[in-house]
Amino acid sequence: MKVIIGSDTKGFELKAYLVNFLSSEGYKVMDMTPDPNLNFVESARLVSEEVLKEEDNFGIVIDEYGAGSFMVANKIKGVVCAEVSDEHSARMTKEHNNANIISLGSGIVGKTLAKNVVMSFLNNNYSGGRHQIRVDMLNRLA
Amino acid sequence: MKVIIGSDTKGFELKAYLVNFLSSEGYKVMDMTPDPNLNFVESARLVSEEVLKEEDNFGIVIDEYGAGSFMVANKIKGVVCAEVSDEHSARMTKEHNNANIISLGSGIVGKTLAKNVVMSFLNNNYSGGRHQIRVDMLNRLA
Amino acid sequence: MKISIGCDHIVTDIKNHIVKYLEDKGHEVIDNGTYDNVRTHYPIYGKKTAKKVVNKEADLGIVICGTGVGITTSANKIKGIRAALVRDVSTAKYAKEELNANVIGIGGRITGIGLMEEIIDTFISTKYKETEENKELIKSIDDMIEDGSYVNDEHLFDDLLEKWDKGYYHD
Amino acid sequence: MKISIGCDHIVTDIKNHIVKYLEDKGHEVIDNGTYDNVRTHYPIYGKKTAKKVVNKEADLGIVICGTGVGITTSANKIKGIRAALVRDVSTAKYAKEELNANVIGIGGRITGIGLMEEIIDTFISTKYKETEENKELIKSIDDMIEDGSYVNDEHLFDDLLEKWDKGYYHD
Repeated sequence: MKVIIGSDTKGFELKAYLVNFLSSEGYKVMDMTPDPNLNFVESARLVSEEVLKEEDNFGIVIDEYGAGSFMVANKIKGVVCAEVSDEHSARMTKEHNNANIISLGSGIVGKTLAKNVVMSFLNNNYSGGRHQIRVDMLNRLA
Repeated sequence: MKVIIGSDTKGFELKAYLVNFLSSEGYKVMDMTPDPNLNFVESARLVSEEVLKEEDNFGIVIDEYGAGSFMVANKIKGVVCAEVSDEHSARMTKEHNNANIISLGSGIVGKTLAKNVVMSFLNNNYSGGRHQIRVDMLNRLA
Repeated sequence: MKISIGCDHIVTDIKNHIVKYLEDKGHEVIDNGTYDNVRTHYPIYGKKTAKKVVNKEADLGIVICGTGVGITTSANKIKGIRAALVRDVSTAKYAKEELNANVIGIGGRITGIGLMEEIIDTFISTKYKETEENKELIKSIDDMIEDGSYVNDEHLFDDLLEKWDKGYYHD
Repeated sequence: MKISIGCDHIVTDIKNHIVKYLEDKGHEVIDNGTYDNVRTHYPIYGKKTAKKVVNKEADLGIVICGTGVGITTSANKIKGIRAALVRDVSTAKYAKEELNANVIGIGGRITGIGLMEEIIDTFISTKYKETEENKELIKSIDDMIEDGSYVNDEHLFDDLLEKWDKGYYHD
């Protein structure tokens, strides 16, 4: 499993913090936006396309509010992107929606909360079962 | 009306950001913790005591989670401190609780949200009326 | 304003509260269901709610499920929809002002009613402020889906629902 | 565990949900009211809930009002109470682990039920990790109130309630 991460200009600092944190936790992290001058359309696309290359990849897209990256990532077939700012949503969306990307707003969540939201996502698993019909429906769209 | 602000070490960066933002908006800001090495007991006390000097003062106390500062400030008679991370709470606590201090967690709220929470507080007014009996009760405590 | 709204069976009561809240404020609400607590599937209601918005039967859409993720994702996967999933007022304001978002998503088990009402009020009252830069970003988002005709396919999920009825999906 | 809980009249239904949630998990719950939706005053219930905790009749307290601010502030103004008002799981964990918080406050109109349950679960299951540093911080907090005997004064608010009944407080 790889963590694929990217941000626009405003999300750059939070991205650097998470890259550092996740690497120190032993995760294999791929930073798709070493260039700090991208907009969120560019950064969210780069992350989404890389995430879709392997089934157990997990993506993080960051901009000031998380809203633009969410819109972009979720236009791509196969992506289920969760815009989250709390640990409970992070866990539930992994369990129920099989989300493969989360979107964070660097102006909305502080670093401690961002870190814990990401860990809440990574430490839980998709439940499958009845939830799979909804994911199959999502994959019919976009 | 003065904004009295202070933080412990971990909240120092967010405090600096808010001092700068509020000053640029024309508010009279008093930074009670130019020393970055205080703990939240020290910083929240300094802010609370200064806030109580004039009735229309408004305080902001910051540490990583906001929880420690909240506990400290609310031990002081006359302080109603609101630990908030959303704009609706900021508005409602000004209108209903006549809160005179808000507590922010620098690790929990991003800068954009922190700024908007503070403005939501500053832009609203206490409603008085039936709410005053509850504030009178709070002032019987501590 | 004309508001299209949808939810899943986990948060029907909350959706009903919001419908009444909006009607009391004078808005016209199209309630796309679900209407009870019988187990169903959020993409059905996300798609229905979004369809009214892209077909101009409604000005804006509101979608609610447990976390908001599933139903807001389904709405955003409709061509022409720019959906924001929020837990704060600031993001709702930004999404409308800068990205001309036309659907707002909220987690009914995440966000309380008071905060939800202020998020929705702000989303409705905020106006899009067009700039060259954000116009281009919006166009980029809208262009990502080439053929969006599936929004009008009423049978898009039929085979999946048939599999569901046959017990293919089980915990 | 033994949990003392209190709320104001705005969020009685939510308090009732949490009481059932906790009892289903095997906890013993002392419900300090309020018990209906008749207008009342949050400090009454914050004080009652806190009293059970400082008098060791309960291990922990939970207080809920609209934003959580009023009732959590009233609980924290009781000597021996360290109350945390949260909208996220991380702060609930920190407050217990580092500050040995004994009351958790939540805004019933701010935070949804699912997130609220996870906040409460985390608060209950997290253990205080004593260090020299946090022991000293906790002592500093506890020492701030010198005479906390008013917690046992059942008539502390009587004159204010009399003024209320006489219509002194009106919108």
